[in-house]
Amino acid sequence: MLIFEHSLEGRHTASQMPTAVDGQSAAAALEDIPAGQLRKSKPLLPEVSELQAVRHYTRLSQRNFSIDTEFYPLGSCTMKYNPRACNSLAMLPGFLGRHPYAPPRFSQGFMQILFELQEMLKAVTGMRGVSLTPMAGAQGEFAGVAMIRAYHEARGDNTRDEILVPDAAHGTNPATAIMCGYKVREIPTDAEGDVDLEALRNAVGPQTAGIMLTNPSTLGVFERRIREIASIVHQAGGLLYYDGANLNAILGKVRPGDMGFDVIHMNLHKTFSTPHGGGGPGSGAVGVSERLLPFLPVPIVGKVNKEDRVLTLKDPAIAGQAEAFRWLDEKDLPQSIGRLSGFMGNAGILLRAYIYMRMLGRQGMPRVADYATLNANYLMARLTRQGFDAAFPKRRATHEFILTLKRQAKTLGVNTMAFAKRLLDKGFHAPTTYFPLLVPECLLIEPTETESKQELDRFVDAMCEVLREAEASPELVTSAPHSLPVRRLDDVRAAKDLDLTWSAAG
Amino acid sequence: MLIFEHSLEGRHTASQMPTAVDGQSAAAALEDIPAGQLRKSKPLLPEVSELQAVRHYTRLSQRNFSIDTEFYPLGSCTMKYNPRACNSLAMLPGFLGRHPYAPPRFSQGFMQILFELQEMLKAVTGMRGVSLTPMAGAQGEFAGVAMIRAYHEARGDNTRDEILVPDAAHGTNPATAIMCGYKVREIPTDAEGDVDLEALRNAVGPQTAGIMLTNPSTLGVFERRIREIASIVHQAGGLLYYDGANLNAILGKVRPGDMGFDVIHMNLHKTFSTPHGGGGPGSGAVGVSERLLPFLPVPIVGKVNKEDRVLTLKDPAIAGQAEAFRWLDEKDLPQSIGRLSGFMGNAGILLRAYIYMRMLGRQGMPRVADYATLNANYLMARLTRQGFDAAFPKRRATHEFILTLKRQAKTLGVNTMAFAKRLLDKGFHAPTTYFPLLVPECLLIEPTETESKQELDRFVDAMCEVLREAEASPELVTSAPHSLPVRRLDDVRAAKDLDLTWSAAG
Amino acid sequence: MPFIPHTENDVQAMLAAIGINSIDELFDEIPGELRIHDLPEIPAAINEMEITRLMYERAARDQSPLCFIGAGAYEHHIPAAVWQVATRGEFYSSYTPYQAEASQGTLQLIYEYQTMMTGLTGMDVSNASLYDGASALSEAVLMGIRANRKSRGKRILMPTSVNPVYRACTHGIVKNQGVELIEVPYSRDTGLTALEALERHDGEDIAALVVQQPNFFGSLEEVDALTDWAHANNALLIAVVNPMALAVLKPPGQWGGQGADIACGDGQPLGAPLSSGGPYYGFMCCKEAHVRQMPGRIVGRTVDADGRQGFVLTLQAREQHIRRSKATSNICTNQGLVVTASTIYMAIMGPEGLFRTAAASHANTRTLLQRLVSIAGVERVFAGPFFHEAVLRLNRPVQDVLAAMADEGVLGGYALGKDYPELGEALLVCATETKTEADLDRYAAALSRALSD
Amino acid sequence: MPFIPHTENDVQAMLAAIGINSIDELFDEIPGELRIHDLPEIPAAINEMEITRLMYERAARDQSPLCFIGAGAYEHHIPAAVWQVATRGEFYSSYTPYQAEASQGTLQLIYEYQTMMTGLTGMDVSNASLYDGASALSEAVLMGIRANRKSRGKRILMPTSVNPVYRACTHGIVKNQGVELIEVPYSRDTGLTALEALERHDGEDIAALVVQQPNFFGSLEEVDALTDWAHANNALLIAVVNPMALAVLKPPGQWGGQGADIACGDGQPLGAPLSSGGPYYGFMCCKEAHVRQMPGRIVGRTVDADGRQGFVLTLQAREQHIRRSKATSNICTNQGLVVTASTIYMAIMGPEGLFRTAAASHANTRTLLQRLVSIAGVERVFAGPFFHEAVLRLNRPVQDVLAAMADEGVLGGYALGKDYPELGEALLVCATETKTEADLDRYAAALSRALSD
Ligand SMILES: Cc1ncc(COP(=O)(O)O)c(C=O)c1O
Ligand SMILES: Cc1ncc(COP(=O)(O)O)c(C=O)c1O
Repeated sequence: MLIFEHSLEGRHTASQMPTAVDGQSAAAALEDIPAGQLRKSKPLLPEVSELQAVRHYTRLSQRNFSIDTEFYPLGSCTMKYNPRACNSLAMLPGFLGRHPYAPPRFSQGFMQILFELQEMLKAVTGMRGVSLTPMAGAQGEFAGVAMIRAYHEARGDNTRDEILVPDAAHGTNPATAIMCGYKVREIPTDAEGDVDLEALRNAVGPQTAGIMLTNPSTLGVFERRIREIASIVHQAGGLLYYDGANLNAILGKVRPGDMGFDVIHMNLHKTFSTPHGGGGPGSGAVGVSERLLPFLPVPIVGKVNKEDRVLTLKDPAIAGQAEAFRWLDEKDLPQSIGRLSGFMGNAGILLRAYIYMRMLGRQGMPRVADYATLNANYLMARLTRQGFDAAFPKRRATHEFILTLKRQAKTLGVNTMAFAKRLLDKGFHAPTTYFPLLVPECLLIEPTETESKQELDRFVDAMCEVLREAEASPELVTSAPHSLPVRRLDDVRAAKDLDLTWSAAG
Repeated sequence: MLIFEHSLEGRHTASQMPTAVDGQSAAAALEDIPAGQLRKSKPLLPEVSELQAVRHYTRLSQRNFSIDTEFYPLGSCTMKYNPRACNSLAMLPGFLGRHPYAPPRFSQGFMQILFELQEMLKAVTGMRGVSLTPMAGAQGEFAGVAMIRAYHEARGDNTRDEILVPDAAHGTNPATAIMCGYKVREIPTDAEGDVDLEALRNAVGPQTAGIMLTNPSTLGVFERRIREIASIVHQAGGLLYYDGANLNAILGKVRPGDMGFDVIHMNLHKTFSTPHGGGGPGSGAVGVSERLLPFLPVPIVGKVNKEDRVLTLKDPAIAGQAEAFRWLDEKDLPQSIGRLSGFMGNAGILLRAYIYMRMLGRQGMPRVADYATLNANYLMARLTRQGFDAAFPKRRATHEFILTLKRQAKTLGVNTMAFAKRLLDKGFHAPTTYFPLLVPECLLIEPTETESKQELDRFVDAMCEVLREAEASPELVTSAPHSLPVRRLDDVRAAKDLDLTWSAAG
Repeated sequence: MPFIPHTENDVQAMLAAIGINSIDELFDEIPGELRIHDLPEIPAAINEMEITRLMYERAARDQSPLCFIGAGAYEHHIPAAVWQVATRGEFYSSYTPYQAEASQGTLQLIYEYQTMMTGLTGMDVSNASLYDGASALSEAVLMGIRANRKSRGKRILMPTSVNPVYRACTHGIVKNQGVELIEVPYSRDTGLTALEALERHDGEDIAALVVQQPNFFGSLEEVDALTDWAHANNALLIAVVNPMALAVLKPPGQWGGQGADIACGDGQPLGAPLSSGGPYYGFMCCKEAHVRQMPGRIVGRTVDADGRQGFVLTLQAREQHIRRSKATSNICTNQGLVVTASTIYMAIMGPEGLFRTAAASHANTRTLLQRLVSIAGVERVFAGPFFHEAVLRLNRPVQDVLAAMADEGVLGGYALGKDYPELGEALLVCATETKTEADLDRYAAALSRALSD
Repeated sequence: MPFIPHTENDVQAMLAAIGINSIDELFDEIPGELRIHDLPEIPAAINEMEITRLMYERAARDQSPLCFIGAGAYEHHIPAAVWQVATRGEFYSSYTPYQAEASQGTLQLIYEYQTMMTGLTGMDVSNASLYDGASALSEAVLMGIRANRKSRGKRILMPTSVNPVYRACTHGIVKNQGVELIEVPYSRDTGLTALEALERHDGEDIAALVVQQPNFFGSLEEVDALTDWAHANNALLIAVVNPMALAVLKPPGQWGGQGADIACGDGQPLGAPLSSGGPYYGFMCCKEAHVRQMPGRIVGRTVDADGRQGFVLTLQAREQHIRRSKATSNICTNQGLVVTASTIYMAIMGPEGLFRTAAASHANTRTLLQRLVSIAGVERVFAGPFFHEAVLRLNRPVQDVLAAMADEGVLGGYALGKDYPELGEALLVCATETKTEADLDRYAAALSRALSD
């Protein structure tokens, strides 16, 4: 049932009605607003009791797979455990109640957290400056490419109108380049999963604004010739953009800044375990090298001394200073690409990332990469031994790896989609399917470091079971799922007979 | 899977390990304790990660029916909506962190709440004094009967050794009388569900310490001749005990104090909507008439003036006094039956009841009784019209009522148990079954005021469906449930082959 | 090892299965000279007990002043049930619902959300959220340019009565695509977008006109006239609205003769705590005809193999993961969890709850204004109708006054001087339904003292 | 109408179905003279927003002093996950699991809990909880009398080193059944139950001996000798234990030659917040032979119709709802939700977490004691081993010292004067793992100042 089907004209939750104004005088409260400005009929919203709402949404929630209930090896998404303390501490009343425009005297506790977060993110990425304001990976990408553009423009270098993007790149990369007013040129991948250097050399030129790379790439392998790529692009006058979605794989092992990247975004909702929340919110904090510092989006938290001079961590004086934090804005960074949000981004998500990072600490960061990588390689080893085909069998897996079911699709008529749906029946969320596009019938599998060997072994068992089923009774697999609240849903009909809102008429 | 089956030697959740002492020095931390006092091997506790624990218990939770997910018309249990605000506000850090022995200067906020709760409970029950310390209904009963005993003893009236209990009474009533050292004499019920007055008259005498009554009774009817009962028992020198489990039915309509009861317990976890929590905790606050005041269990919150004189609400001076609250203990009430718990009872539950009562307010209290009673009578009317037999068809239902499936059990071979299990398949928690014992094959149905007519109608539909199934294919019903995580469980085997703890051996 | 469940035995068995001797070997494809072996700047790990105490201290340090600032973020009561249900693990820790059959909870909820938002805005369709109100406006501008078949240019009329941060943010985002934002001034008397100023653009090629209602000053724009002007000039009308206000104000779908074409705004007032500015969410609704130009996720109802109702992400051919460089936007992750909370909020509050909340907020602000204008040195800046927020002018420097009030624990409002210097010592004030009589008194007393010092 | 979902139409339709005209008619069986029509003493309803503000104010009024009181309730860190999972609606708002098939979540959890408690105590079986530690002891005493076939009397030996409130509570509960609690004094040197005193009862008919470990002073009783004495004298041994202490101390099941017969105590240290004294829970474990004498719910594992594992309430023939006046106890509702939280707590902490928590608490208390005894006028009262709590004697009135420390926001401990006047100015002090070095310093400094004033 839909919540609207529980609705009944005239019902409301009395304990939630505000005090000042009762039913009658609500109209009186609006008497100074001209009738022509007022709403004539009440909006279509459900009229239910609080119990009905709680019951409805509690039951709905049970129709979701989630990390808290299932193994969720969705490649490129880093579905690791979201520590519950991150949630409860970020939701302390003091944090929730703070207005974004509260003056600094009521904000030092909050701002100190953001400042420390900025510093920690600089340290793990090897960048010189960080802005926390982008609200998801894609907005971080936008900020990054916009900074590249601002950089070229600031130098009067106005001919550069092209961003290079490997064919394996995530869809947000080309889409971002377009949003920033660039053209996109795709660079092919070689047989081992690395960028085709020959092709890259041919592609760069005075029109090259930059390149967007993910490393490890979305193919689940580390781009080994990254320094060469960097020098090719830099020599052509372009800048290097790092898509940080896969940072989990290299945390504490190697830093984008050291690889030669000029600008990066991080997906705090992946690497730093803020929740995905059924689609968001995330945070796409950006980091930059020295030359892009002036262009960072605002606001940023700065540490200032008594004379309001902004201090940096490198500043020898900083230790002795009474701590005070304030927002750095367009006045402090006149070349900034500006603001990306109404206030300062997804503050509550930043708190969660901070809490998580403090609990990881210096020792915990590289362990994330260690065990994420161990889990992926273990799964790859076991699954290939069980008869699955790895897309890049000669490579190390990073924190994720790709299987291709091309063979099975051909011989058994069971494609990746069917395979994925059948895994749901076994109580496992499916890996990412059909991405990256260049590997046919692929499953991108990312177990994350927070899953145990025992869980991985159960997953291997389930994969093998599905494979055996695909061999013995393929229709069982192609008609999956069978044990979920609904069976296979008709996507085509959804897109054809658009039904995007409920109405009483039906 | 059991949590122990996820366990692995040597695993632990690092972020939860305390600071001061690491693995090695933990042993050192204990060096002053003689070896003979120390544990030799580690206890059998699961060794899992935080994610494993969260996932395991989140999934387990989904295997429960609950108010938040299903209609739960469990008679005598008042399964009404537990407002979520009661939970979050009772769990504010300030309340959770308060040590029970925190001195009054750090306790005035908390104690004011308890004091106001005492006063509100006095008002709704018509009693003269209240103690909040009993931790559930049964402990309230104990406190009540112990006060009856203390009262007789204080008067030197030592021959009274018998408590009267109607045959319809809840099991805790006779069990409590025994715990208080009394004998139990059962009083029969007449055909209309009232206490058999003739039998009562014959039963009372100088041996009568008191009578325990529930009104409305557990038969779902109001005991109409309560004043007569009161005078019979009082004239015999006995006192009247009120089992407040059914207070929901009469809130703001009639008060136990006015009916002539000397002592009552309330189930705050029923009437005042503190959660049942899968079995508890509850609160069985007790109220007493003037003559039992000296015997109330301690501690109680008192309001005192500057000279530490305890004020009562009736005290004309109270309004002008600077408020101060302190615990009244054995010193203040030297005849008290004493303490029932280590501290002061289920404080956190009392906070929830207070919050709920404040949101109901003066106007909301009688509405609870109004709509609880309306819902029960509506269900009774609809179900009897659909062919079900009410146990007391000529009586008004109170907040609950009884159906008997005696006829169906005989003609169809489908007993109440089977009927109840089949209702689970339809997504409804079953009503109370086989209680009270004197009505054969009974269902005690209590919808509560927080359920909508629409939900009740769906329940009627489900009841009728099961009835039709019982007629058409009784084995479908007798073998229910079919759609739950387990099918019918073998109780007999459970009691015979006791398996009360898990062990690795299996 | 925080959050890592492996025992030493596990690690050994796993290394053996992979055929290596140490975890470090797994990183042997990384050029050695790039490897790092320590992160000296990162503090040592602290445990949950320690971070808990630290966060309590930091949160407490910022106190809880009594807040009369609005300016785009509004303090409303949020029923306790909202976030308790929204943060259930199944909502909190799931991903974007790509696997529809395993995500019916989130998908059905979004479908319900879409219905509610179209109910509030009077529009045909809604997406499943964008980042926030400001970035939603930039997306609306880009969408308006795509959707307006009659306009060939990229010129947008942007009144200065629109939230200045929204304007700045939109500028920053759309300028790279050569979009031109043309300012339309407001009337100094009424605070409203001046129709005369608009008429200067009669007949020009304008892709869209943006109208914020209530506008940044809290004043109520003449939305019917503005909408009709836009349509008469072949421009689309982009409405920026406070969704709480829509419980009482005429919805964009009914503005003028044909209604707005796109409505967007910030969903914060509907169940998101102030939370220092986020996470909130941007909402976007439009006419059905434009749905294929809309950015963001959209959920549709369909049927499963047995004909049972079910929900899926639909019209994905608009999105980056399918269309890549030809997508309507680069957005991927949105603000799902806040939408979840917001949907539960709307379900619990219902039309009556929103109506009364909006009405009570308005009444409180009006009452406050009445008290304040009786203080010497305080006057209202704009005549005319407003909704739950308004501009005052003081006879002393606003920053000094605010600082003095802050000493008493009162945040007196938002200083307009930075963005609207022409208004003098102007202060934007808002009192939502959370404010009691005593709170309003406290404000008035603090302001009196600050002005008479 | 708070929490009532009926519309006026609903009410009319329902009245019609019943065949009456007004709700009031439903109460026509209540004698008219008993009816009331108002509750003038009850304040008018306030809404959730108002009660929220009120509760925040009340909670804030009680501040958050730094607490070194133990005395039966101990402040330990509780992982955030514990109560977030325990308060999920499915656990929070379900009843006692009578309908087993619809309650497998709670039932399996209790089965796991029973296993954990037997693991900690070294006993064979556990029930599903009683109210709290004090009332659990009274039930243990009654059970001991039932279970001891060799004793015909109702005499219980109760050392005075047992928590005085537990003793008082037990007395109040069991005296009505004619049970006699005989005091056994403690040694003034060691704080331990004096074996000599016990030997005075050699050969008497004693149903059970109670032993608390650590005892109320924090001192470690000679449990092996006491247990063997009890068994030699045909008495059962009832252990009262702090379950957190059992992570490091010898479990009751291993005391003496045969182990304790019943072990009970308060589960609070395992995941329940201090919360002004409740809700906590009482636990009770015993030897298998006594299981049918145990009060409270018990969960057993069984199979369903298909042979699959499942869980049910079992041995219900002990309980009041079946056996009525012949039940082992009148208990019905127990402390289920706290048990739920506690089970999750134990699962997250595991044996290592409990061990380190216990060890850290002990180390902190020892460190604190070392600092304090170096202050003039402070000395330890008892020699000998203790666990995480100990008694100090001051050279000034304890109440004055505590008041002075409270002025600095430090709760210095529990004053023993009321219960143990013979000990002079004695103070019971505890520093759990929640205390930092700085906290211990703060205590020491506050005490110094209080004593030197
Ligand atoms: C490789 C890659 N890049 C970028 C993104 C975009 O991040 P977001 O979804 O936070 O916008 C994703 C997320 O799915 C990704 O996997
Ligand atoms: C009529 C009646 N009396 C007493 C009780 C005992 O209350 P509690 O379970 O809180 O001990 C109950 C609860 O089931 C009851 O229904």
